[in-house]
Amino acid sequence: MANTKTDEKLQKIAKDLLESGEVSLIIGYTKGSNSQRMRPLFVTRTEDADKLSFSPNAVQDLAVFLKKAEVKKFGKIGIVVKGCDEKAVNALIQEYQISRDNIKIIGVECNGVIRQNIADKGETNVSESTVYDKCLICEEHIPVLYDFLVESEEPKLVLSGKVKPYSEIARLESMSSEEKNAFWANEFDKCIKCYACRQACPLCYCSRCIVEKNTPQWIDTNSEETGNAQWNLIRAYHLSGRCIGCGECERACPVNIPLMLINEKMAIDVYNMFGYKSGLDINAKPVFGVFSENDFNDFIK
Amino acid sequence: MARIGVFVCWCGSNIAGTVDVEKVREEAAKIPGVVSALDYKYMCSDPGQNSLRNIIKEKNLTGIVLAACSPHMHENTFRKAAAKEGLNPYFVEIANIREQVSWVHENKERATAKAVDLMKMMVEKVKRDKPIEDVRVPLNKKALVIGGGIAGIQAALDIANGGVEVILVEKEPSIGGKMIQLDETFPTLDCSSCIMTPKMVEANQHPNIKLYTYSEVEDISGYIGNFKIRIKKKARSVIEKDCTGCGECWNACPMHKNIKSEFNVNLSERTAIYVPFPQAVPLVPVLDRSVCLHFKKGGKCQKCYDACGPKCINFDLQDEIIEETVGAIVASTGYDLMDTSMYGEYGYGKYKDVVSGLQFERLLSASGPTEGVIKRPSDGKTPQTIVFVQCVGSRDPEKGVPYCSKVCCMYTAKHAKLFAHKVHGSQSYVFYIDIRSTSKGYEEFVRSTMEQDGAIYLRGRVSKIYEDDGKLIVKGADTLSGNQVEIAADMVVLATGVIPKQGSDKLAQMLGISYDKYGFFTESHPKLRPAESSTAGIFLAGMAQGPRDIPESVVSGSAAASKILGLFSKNEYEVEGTIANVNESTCVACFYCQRVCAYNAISKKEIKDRSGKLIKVVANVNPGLCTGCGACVNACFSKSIDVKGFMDDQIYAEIKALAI
Amino acid sequence: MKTVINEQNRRNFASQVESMLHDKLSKCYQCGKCSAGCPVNFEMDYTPNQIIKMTELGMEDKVLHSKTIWLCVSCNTCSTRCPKGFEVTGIMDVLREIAEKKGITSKVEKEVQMFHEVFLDNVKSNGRIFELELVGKYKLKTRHLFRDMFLAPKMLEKGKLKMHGEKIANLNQIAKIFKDFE
Amino acid sequence: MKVSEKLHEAKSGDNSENLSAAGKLAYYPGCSLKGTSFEYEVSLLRILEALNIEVKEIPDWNCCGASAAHSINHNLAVALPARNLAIAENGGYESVLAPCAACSNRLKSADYELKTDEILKKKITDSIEMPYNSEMSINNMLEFLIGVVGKDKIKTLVKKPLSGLKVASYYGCLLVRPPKIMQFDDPENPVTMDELVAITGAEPVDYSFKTECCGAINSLSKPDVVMALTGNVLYDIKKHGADLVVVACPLCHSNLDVRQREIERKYDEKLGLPVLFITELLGLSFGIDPKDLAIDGHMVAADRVLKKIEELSK
Amino acid sequence: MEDKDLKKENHVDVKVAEAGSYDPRIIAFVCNWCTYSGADLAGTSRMKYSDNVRVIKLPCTGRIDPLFIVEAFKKGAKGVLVSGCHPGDCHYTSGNYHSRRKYATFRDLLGYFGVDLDRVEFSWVSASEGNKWVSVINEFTDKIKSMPGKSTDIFTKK
Repeated sequence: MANTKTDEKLQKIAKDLLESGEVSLIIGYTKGSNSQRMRPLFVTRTEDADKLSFSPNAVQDLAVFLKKAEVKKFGKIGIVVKGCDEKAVNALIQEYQISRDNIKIIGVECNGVIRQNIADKGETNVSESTVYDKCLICEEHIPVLYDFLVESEEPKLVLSGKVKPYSEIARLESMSSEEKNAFWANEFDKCIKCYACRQACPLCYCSRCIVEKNTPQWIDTNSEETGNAQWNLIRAYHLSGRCIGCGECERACPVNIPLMLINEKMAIDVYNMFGYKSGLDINAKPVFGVFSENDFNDFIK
Repeated sequence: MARIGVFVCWCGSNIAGTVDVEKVREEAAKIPGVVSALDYKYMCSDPGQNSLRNIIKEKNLTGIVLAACSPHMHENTFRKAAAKEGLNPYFVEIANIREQVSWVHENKERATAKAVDLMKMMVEKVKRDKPIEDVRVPLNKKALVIGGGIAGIQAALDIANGGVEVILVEKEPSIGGKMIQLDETFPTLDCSSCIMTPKMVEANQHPNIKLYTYSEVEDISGYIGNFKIRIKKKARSVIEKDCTGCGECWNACPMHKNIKSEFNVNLSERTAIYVPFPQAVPLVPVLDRSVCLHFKKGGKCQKCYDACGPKCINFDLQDEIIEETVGAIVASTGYDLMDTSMYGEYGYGKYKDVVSGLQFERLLSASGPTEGVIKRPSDGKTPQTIVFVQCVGSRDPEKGVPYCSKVCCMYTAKHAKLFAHKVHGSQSYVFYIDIRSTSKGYEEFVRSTMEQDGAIYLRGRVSKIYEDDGKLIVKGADTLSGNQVEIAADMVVLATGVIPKQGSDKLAQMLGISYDKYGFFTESHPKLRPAESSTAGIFLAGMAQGPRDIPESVVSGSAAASKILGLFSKNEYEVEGTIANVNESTCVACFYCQRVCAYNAISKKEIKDRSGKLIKVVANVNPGLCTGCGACVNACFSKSIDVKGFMDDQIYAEIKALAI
Repeated sequence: MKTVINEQNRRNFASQVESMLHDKLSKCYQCGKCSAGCPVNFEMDYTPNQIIKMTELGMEDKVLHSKTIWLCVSCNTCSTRCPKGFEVTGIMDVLREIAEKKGITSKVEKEVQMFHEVFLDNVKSNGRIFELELVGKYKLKTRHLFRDMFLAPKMLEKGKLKMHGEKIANLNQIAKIFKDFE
Repeated sequence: MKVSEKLHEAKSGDNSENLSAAGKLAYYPGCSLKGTSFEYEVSLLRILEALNIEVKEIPDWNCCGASAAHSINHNLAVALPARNLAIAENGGYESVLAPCAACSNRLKSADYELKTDEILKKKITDSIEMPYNSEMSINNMLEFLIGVVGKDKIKTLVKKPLSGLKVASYYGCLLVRPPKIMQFDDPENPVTMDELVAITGAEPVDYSFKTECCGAINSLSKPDVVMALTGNVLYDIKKHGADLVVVACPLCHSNLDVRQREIERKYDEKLGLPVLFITELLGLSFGIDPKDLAIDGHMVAADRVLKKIEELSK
Repeated sequence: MEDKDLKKENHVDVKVAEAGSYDPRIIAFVCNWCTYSGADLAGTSRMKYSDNVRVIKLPCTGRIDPLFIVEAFKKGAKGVLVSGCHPGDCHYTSGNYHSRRKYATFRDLLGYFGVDLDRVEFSWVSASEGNKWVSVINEFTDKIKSMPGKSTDIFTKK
């Protein structure tokens, strides 16, 4: 497949950045072995910049690499990000994990990425029924913060409203405690504690995860339902008010636990209670780093 | 291996009446690691403590648990006893089986079961106690006093006389505060300025006191022993060291109309360059640039400069920033009087002859606008009938504040008395709800105002004041006779309530001390630590803490001073060791801990290798500031910070001890 | 004057008033500002603050037979100025309502009470007020036939007194309201 | 900030034409305006006509219960006004003009209780058999003029400024109290009516009894008390040199106007103070014929004042 | 001698639960300054309340990690109470405010995972509110006792 205009723009930006020495590494996408997949590419030499590409198959959130020591050692880094992924960069800046001065954000306009399982079957159209739920509620088709912007050649995503994103949340909320319990017991029963969700998350950057701490043992280590539930609860709790909704955890889960139903529910709660959305402003104080005297108090006697 | 001793106290029948103490002891003995279990009638008694100490020694205990009364009662007692035997005092845990078991439950069986549970929890906790060493912080032996009213001056003088250097910062051009505005003081009727002026002069001349007037504290950082402060010395436009206070400048100032005198509470006027009052300390004028012609009209007027002998007026002087380091601080910022214009029914602001208590004080004062002759503001006539209204703003949750302002009963009695003394044949009426005259000589003072000076007291509030034929008609109630009364007065004095100095909440935030919903600074403990703020090294004095009179303000100033002198009597300050502690190897420097810390106790620490290359940044706890609240622990995702004495694994062990 | 306090009666009465008032009697600290500003205090047998205290003490008879509760003109001066935000006007309404329900007729201020009753009767039968009828019935009931009579001719002349009253169309609705709450 | 400033900040502005054009302005005359205070209604309709504002009478409205209801039957005191409010709300109206101070006071009080007491609301809506959601804005005459119509608009209509005339505004109690329910002007020193007086070109007179009660409801039952109270107000006004009094309440008007002659006799001192409704004063300044404003309906003749106005305007 | 008798008379065997009755364990995490002192006050005032509760003392609500609630459930607690100083009264000025935010969302999450929220209670009890402590404990215990069947949660083995 020939280079698209998007790819050319990306490559030009990357070349310029590397040549001028403004960055020493660029993280981007390149075409995978399978034409329906994109894979991450790490470019340190100008000549490799030509391999950079972008398409609605660029599903992965590359911001996850920013937490890796191997990447950090490059110092100044450029990164290709969609609007959703870019919020992760912002959150990392808010939490002092990277410095704004050390990162060049190459934003790409994105009108939705195709679900990988559908793409694998040959689907190439970006439409309401082929993209992820997160794309249907996306308000950042153009990243909120960028140094360079590459516009999309894809048509805008048309929403008929027929497909209800995360509709399962409302259904779950309306259930009785016992039904919810059963639903999640069933889901967490599948969990094998592989921690792929954690590895794929750009905001799970602790060098020692709470799960690895054993005095006390916060989470039962054996892979059984109760410990699994605890792991999933703590993971969600640690991401509440922080998760930017990239969906990588759910995509990484080998046993298909619908993790985004939890993350998204938390995001809705935090927004309803505190009017805060994660990753939109690098100067904003994280929602759990501040308080208001007028915070929601109804549940306390 | 843990060697724990458990001691079950009977507390006479207080515990033993409801809890089977023997059973608790038996259960304790069964717990692995417990090497000694004992029950005794009164553990806190001397023999009780002695047996505790003996067993620590004999059994070489590594920790002890007392199943006894609340830790708030005797934790310290037992810690001290343990320390005497060389056991780390923090290896003492209390299971509260009195206040939270025997006194609140009735079923013996169940109460005993609960007592056993609580004892088990503490055994598990004490097993996991880590030795805690109290922290020592070096002290800079210099003090800062913020606010130069009577409380601040007293504190500064006491500290200075103790041989410690003091910086006294006052916002206004002169020290003296509200007290210097008063005429005479209750209940002895000493002249306020006669007793205040010498103190002001002493503070100014004391070799250990550095006085900054017309200055404000702009920034404070650091912690006990080591506070860094920035003081803004506002430009006076007068070179202080050259000024003789001769007065030629203010006599020459053409701006002598329409600028209200703050000192005389708007009852007189002042010039643009002025001293607030003749006995001001320092006796150096201030040029008020907001009204000065020189500044308003492009530099043309310089009459004051021309009149000045030593030529010490300098229009170009700039604000100065002074930086100091001190070991302790006294916050004595004083109070304001409430604005009473919210009482539409009283007509303050509408009727000139309705004045506030402080205004009346100025009308009584020989240095006031009428030179001590009582004249009413509207026409300068001497009033024959004055109505005094108490509780204006105070004890009024609807329009004012719910608290009692404490001084109004007494100053109103004083006003009525002085009015009777100054205007013969006059009559005063005082509307009151309750008379609060509880200090030495106060009740006698109020009684004599009624009995000797003829003031008529009516128990009831005033509902409305209006003007009629040059008189102020006061509609009030006398609830004792059950009558509505109307009095035609020449003047009305409202006993205005007190509120904290404007901006005191901002200062409290800067200092990191707590304050109540009105803005009064909160004591560390209202009874037992009344001179301390919630933050170590910062002390409180005067009305900034709440309504109080002059003697109480002086006492509180001295109390703060003695606390500071006590603190400075050692070279180091000891901080309780139950503070937060960072695991640097796992900290990822997200600094949520810093965000939630109310004490600015967490800072960034750079870890470098031997060559000086930065390896990582981690959170660092300042032991002088940390209070051990543990908010940081909850904020940490990777559990890289913990609080000594309440560590996560201890809490987990407690929960586990309760497992069923 | 002496009152023996019967604790049970005291509680019954005070709590009945409090529940109707949605306010607590103990809030009042007897400063007397209500009485000081009351425009009709001069005619009252007990000042408003005394009424509050007497209610708290359970002096039901004295309170419900007092002139005060009927003299109150509901001008709200007391409530507006009360430093504790106590419903002083409200307690007068409550006490009048209790008196009315108990069938207590004020011996000294029966005119006021009758006026209110006649007024409501008038509303009940017309849905609106027919002033001439109201005045007429009131005067018949109080037998103050000639009081204010001198005003009538001029008022009629000016057109202030209408000879015919209006009735509303859906009187049944008004009847229902009265039935529900009377 | 004073209550009055708050009110003006929040509500001042000309919204009347939009509301009027949309047919959203309901009018609740109340019984007095159909009887003893017919002058009030005549004059207010006349000035609204001049302002090009149309209000629609709430269909089949009933008496608000006045003070009789709340005096002896709390539920009735809420239910009677609630029926009117519910009819208006269900009829699609957004705002009610209740020119009678007593009516507006009762409507607002009922509305407040229905808003704050769910149990009571259930009881009342069950009885009136209509839903009510408390979404109506209830305005007394002054609120309506300042808040809905707007001062600027009124100013444009002043054709015949009443300069030289001294006018005392009498507010009485019902307009401003209790403040937490009325949410209108400063309860101790109200100014709204004085502002309207100033717009007419007349000089507002300050005096001490602006909000003292005239005795209102006990007019018939306690005439002696009422005369004492009303007398206080009238003599104070007289002392402060007013030519006339304006009011925005039929009860005040009754006591100040109808009983004035009697008061003069009782206290043996002449008053001769015409008592006009604020709507009448505005009408005069708009140049409307006094007859059209029903000024001749008052007991105290306003002839001398009208003559003075004529002279001043020459 | 007398003391001996007292002991004897009081010597009982510990039997926590009577057969057949539901005797749920309730764990309360409380702050040292307000609620713990409030509970002490209930004691010094000799007020009586339900004995199902076990108190774990922490310095501040700011130290009461929401995850403790889960651990308590795992260890068999049927109800968990978290209690501290009223807003504005925190001994450490803002610990309770920070925690309130966390509890608000954490509580929702628990509910979402199927924990009956009647089992988790939060309250503000000041050092002077011994009576409130008593009523909070009694009401909460009654509530928990009234729902023996609804105590399942995803963290506890069935």
